[in-house]
Amino acid sequence: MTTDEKTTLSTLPDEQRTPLLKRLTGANTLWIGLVLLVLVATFGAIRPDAIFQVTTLQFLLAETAVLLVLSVGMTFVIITSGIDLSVGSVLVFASVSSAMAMNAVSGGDATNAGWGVIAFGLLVAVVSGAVWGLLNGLLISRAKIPPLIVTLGSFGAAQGAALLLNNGSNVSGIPDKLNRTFGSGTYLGIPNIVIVAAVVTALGALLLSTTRFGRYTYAVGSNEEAARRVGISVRGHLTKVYLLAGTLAGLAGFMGNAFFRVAVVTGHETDNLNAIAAVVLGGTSIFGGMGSVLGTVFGVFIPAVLEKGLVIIGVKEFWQPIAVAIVLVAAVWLDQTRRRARNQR
Amino acid sequence: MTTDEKTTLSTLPDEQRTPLLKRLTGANTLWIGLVLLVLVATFGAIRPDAIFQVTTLQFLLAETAVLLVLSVGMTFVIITSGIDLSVGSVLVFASVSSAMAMNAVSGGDATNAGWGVIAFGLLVAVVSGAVWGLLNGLLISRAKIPPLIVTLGSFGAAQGAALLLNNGSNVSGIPDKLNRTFGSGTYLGIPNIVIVAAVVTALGALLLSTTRFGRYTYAVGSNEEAARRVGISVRGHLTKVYLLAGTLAGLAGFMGNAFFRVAVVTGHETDNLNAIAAVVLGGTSIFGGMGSVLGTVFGVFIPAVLEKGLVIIGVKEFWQPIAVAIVLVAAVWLDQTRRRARNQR
Amino acid sequence: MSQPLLEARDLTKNYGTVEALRGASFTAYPGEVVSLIGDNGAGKSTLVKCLSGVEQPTSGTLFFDGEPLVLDSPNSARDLGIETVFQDLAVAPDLDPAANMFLGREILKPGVLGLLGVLDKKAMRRQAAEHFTRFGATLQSIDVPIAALSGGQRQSVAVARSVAWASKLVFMDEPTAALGVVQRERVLEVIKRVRDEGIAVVLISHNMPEVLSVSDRVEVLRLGRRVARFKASDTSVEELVGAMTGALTQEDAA
Amino acid sequence: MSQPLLEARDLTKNYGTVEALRGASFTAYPGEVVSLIGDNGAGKSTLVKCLSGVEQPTSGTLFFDGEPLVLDSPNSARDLGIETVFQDLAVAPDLDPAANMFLGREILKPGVLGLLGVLDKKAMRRQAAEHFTRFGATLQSIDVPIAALSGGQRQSVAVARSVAWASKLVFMDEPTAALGVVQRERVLEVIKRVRDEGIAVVLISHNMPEVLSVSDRVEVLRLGRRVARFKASDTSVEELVGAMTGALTQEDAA
Amino acid sequence: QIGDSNSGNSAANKKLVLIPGITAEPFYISMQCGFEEAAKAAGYEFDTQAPAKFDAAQQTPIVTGILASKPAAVLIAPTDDKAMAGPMKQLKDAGIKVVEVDTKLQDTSIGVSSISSNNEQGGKLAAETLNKLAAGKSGSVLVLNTKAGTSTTDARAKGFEDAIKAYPNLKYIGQQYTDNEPATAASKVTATLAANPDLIGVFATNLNTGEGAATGLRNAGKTGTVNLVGFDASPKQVQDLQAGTVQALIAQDPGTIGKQGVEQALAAIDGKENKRNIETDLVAITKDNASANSKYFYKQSC
Ligand SMILES: Nc1ncnc2c1ncn2[C@@H]1O[C@H](COP(=O)(O)OP(=O)(O)OP(=O)(O)O)[C@@H](O)[C@H]1O
Ligand SMILES: Nc1ncnc2c1ncn2[C@@H]1O[C@H](COP(=O)(O)OP(=O)(O)OP(=O)(O)O)[C@@H](O)[C@H]1O
Ligand SMILES: [Mg+2]
Ligand SMILES: [Mg+2]
Repeated sequence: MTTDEKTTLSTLPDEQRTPLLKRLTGANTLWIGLVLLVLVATFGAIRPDAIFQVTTLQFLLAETAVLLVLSVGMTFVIITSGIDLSVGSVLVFASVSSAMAMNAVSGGDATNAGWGVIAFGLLVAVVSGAVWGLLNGLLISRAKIPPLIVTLGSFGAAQGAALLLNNGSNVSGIPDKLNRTFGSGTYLGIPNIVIVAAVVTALGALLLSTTRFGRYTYAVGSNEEAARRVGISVRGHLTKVYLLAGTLAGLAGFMGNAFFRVAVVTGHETDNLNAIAAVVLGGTSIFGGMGSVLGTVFGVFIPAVLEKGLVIIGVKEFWQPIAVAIVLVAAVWLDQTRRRARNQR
Repeated sequence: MTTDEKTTLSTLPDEQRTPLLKRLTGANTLWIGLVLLVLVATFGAIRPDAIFQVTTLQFLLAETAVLLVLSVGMTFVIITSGIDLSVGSVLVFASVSSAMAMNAVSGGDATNAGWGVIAFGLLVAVVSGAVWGLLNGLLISRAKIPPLIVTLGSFGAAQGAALLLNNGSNVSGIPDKLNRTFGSGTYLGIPNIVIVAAVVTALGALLLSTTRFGRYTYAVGSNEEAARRVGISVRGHLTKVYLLAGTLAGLAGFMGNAFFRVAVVTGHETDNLNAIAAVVLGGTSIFGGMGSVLGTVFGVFIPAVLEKGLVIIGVKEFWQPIAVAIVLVAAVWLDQTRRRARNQR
Repeated sequence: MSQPLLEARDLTKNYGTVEALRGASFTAYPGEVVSLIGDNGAGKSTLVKCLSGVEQPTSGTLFFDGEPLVLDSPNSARDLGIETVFQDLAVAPDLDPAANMFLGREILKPGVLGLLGVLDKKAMRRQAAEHFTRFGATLQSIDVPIAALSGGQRQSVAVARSVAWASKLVFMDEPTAALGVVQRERVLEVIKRVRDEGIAVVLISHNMPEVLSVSDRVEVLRLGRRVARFKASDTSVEELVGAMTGALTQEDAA
Repeated sequence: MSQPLLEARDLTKNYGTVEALRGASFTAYPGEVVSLIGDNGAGKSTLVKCLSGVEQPTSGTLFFDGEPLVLDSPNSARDLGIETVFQDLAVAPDLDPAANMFLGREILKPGVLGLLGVLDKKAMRRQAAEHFTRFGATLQSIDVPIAALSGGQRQSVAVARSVAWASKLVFMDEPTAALGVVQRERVLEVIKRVRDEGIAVVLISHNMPEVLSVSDRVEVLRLGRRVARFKASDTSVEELVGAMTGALTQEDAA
Repeated sequence: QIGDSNSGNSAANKKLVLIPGITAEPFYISMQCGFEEAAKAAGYEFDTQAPAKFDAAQQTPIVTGILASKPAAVLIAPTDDKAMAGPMKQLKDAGIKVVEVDTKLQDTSIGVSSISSNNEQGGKLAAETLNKLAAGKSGSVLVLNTKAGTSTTDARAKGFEDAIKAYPNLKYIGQQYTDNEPATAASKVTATLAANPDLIGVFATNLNTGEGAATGLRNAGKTGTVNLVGFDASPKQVQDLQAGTVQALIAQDPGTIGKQGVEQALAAIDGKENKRNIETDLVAITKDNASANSKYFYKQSC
């Protein structure tokens, strides 16, 4: 779809292959990336002093890191033509259980705990996320229950479980060390939490686009029956994909603890829709089989930039959701129209 | 799929056709209906005094009426393989604009207004719902933007617009007459609001299963390209389906006003997921092409009965979402397994 | 010959960088069976899609009964009396065969119910059954969704549908590819009968004996261009294969 | 004859109330081409699905190399060296031809990258191109998703795939239905070559001359039951058609 | 640390920003009215930016966004007493004066002043009021709460729970969460009525739960029989009180909170001394004392 020359298979020289860079930044995400640029430029033109500040960028990135990690997992899920509504609740569960675990091993209050306790907390967060992901995956792939129902179920169940854990209260006592280094520390001006999110995203992008795991993800979403018939273990693969999404939600919960210094039991109810919107905005089809992590990155940042920009330029609050809605729809419209034009030229 | 005899087309006598009743209550919704019965029986066994009260049933029905109306529209949308995330916000918008319109024509307070004002309020609610539905439909069918994005956009926009209308406050001044008759009145013991919801549901079921409109709905969801090629105006039909969903959301907003005696500007954020869950629980595929309104009715009542029953039998608060999740997943699992067994027998 | 019923001149169709048609022309006269043949990927299906309003050609002109024509949707083709059996069949897999047969042409109940759009399912099922029988298609159950039919059964439904509604022209893109011996004979018979009713039939097929036996004329497409035209009675399998593979070209065909 | 490679006895398969197979038997010997023929809806594709692990028969027994066998997934068939071209092709429409060709058999990069599961896309593309050429399939661009290919091109990919991986037995469910004249010849040649390598080929086709020209034996299915078996050299088109339509039955065939 | 490159110079502009805990709540709208009036009077520009949910993750980007536009002072109702400390500290470090309104952080070093009414006290007041309304009759009482983990409403519920124990005739049967949906509130009330026919009192911890509870009781024909105590005093709630749908309201004084917030902010900007903690009034309004307490009624719009 992106080559410029016509070739017959039999005479195809390897050199005519589209170069990696072109494929990565490929035309499928070009337009949505441009929308992001235009947004930044527009806000920048209105309030250059406030927008083009290092700190504004730092905050924007740091505040978006958690959603980005969730959305990377969601990209895989949606490419398999599935959906995961549970990510927000799983995040909350992981965050609460990790905070409680850290407190428990520090005798009730982990505020002054060291790296050992922190590592243990990370482990607990990731494992509890993984367990929910595995549960989702098994119910979807083995019991063949539609992903929407399974993850809507675990959405409620994980939230209920998180509330049960600490009887409905937020958990404090997050190690100061964790917050100072990982939560609000920076490296060369880049918040550490953003570095983690960027590494996760890059690994996710590579996993999806260069490995067998990624290839199977596309295949399962494109035609599950075909994948099964060629001998791909569709069940196993789906389980792994939901496991991945759950694990990343667990990691995101830990990141949230580090950033906020508290495990919050409320909130995150709309994380699922936000992540799904980011993925779809990034050009991934809800019907599976195609999509990219790079697109998701743009899809995460467009609403984030928009919301921040609207606050900065002082748009009246009730107008903000309306403005976001208009830009969302317009961005996808532009993207779709350009793609169609390219294919029909 | 549901006939008992093997027939060759050429020799098919009309009498061998599956009877209407069998098709309506057909095997596809049988199991999920049974789940509902089992639920009622279980709760009834635990607290017969509280469950088998006329009033308990009345309340249950009345409180579920609004969601039922939303879900009927959602059934059509999902059968076209679309999705409508905006129904809750559209409901709020319609409810606010209708209440404000009634107040406006009654000189600021419609509490003592008569039938004329009430009829006007109904009109405003339905029309404002229809306008949002039309907007959704046009963006989806003409501009070819994925339904998820369009309706996520109007989800935000309708909410923002509702907040703008009355500066973020609930609107009071709902006519007493409206509340007394329609909101809390009964006819032969059945709440009037339930009668309206039942009529809407019955009409929806007939529209879907017996008319050309319903047939096109299935066709578009089953294979949009095929529908287009046989000359069905897919764009027009999709527009109508979202228009229908919007209109019903508008009606639901009016019902809410009558029931609560106030137009609430917050809340209804999870109506979309609740309606989608009801539709999917009722056996409609999220990928379109099949489903039924009867299934949706069961899908609406299973969680409703469950939530009410859990409160009545006194299950501890945080366990409730977990119990709901388990029953949801188990119900669909049972349904799927039975269907597969039937097909493979 | 008389005036062409449908004529296409110099159609091109690009999909991104792929050129599916590169200046293809095509002519169909009323009351004839014209076969459109060509190698895999020659552009036959793309041409049919352009001529039935499903795709818009990138450039080129169409004439119908001598008048210039723009086919901007399948509906415009349908209104002209053109029906098509697509190679991918384009059926609604979740609907049953009768529903597919009558899709877009539903029979409504008489009277008020009909005005309300209520379907007469019984009548449709009965009529569909009659049609299918004509094509030798036997189904074990008529209530199953079309996705559960065998490949040949599905194709019979699509062919029956197109023949039932066409009044001027039928495109048939490999209508017999999945059919059994009996069903294939029936379809070829029906093609001839339809032709005798004055309707033009455009047949696409890779089966050369079949092409020669049923058609009046043959047009050959190669690499998105018309490269040869034959009278069926004057040609042979060898000549057709030569034209398709490029071993033989007619100067004046394009 | 030698011991059968694959034998099925009295398979039944019900879909709800539809009986697709009603006690079908089937035998394939190593190194032979056996054609499986029958009317539309006779149950050929269903039988192939049961024999390649895609569907589980409702009842009946299978033997492979004389041993009883349960095929509970396509994977078990694959592990036995069985490959299949399905009638509906079963490709992943969003993946390109090379990716489809190597699906489930990906080539990994050498060294550490390979251990991490990194694909060697270049190698796969090159090898796929070679395979396609063998079948005379020419694609304008190899980068397009398979959904954008013509019907024949898609079929060539599916056939190339099955032949590349089979080591014991290939099922081909109407592999030539959408192919052009040239491509069809190539596939028939390949079938013969594969047979000569000792691999059994099961061919399903509605084209009787093709069946007679390429196969060693023919088995006939009718209404879900085997009704006749022939040596290809001893039979004729008329006899085969008679068996398919029920005009002729062999007592001992079931 | 994030934000380190932020220059600490105080902004020279004359702008005040209010960040409520959630958008579209009469309580915060009334606070906004007091805030705007006072800011206008002082010749300051003003802006209000609220999160869509009472949620730290949604309030944080707003705080840091406001940070970029550098107003002179920010009045904020932190949605979490810990999680909001980080972002609010950024405000302080950038030289922006921070005044806590309605809720406050555990960390008292960030805000220059905290103006709030004690929510736990409000719950206690509700319990007392309910006891008075019950007038010695005995029966079950229910708390309808919004969402688990919402600091303000949880404090109200806790205050109620602690205080209700003092009245042996009132049997506390626990709280039910409603997700802030009136429909859920209505359903939980009718369900509770079915299970506990002796229900005599309901405490609804905020506006939406109150609306739902009123609907549920009305449908059950229990309006007035079951005493409903609501929280806050929006015009609709006052109307319901007068109509007898609701028997009592626990009202705060948001307008005054907003006004005093501006006063404290201005004091801090001008380098004057701040009052660190200001507690505003809480009153229980019943039909009988309504007219006397009309100054506590909330405003719909300014
Ligand atoms: N949607 C599309 N996107 C990109 N390329 C396409 C698309 N549709 C068709 N093509 C290309 O156009 C060419 C012509 O395809 P077409 O389907 O018209 O061939 P055909 O003559 O019908 O072949 P066959 O005999 O195999 O059916 C092929 O090379 C095909 O890959
Ligand atoms: N999933 C299914 N559900 C219900 N019926 C089915 C299903 N699959 C096949 N059938 C029925 O089983 C019978 C045999 O189908 P099958 O596809 O095996 O036929 P076939 O011999 O391959 O025919 P063809 O030559 O047309 O490909 C048909 O009547 C078909 O309708
Ligand atoms: Mg074709
Ligand atoms: Mg078949």
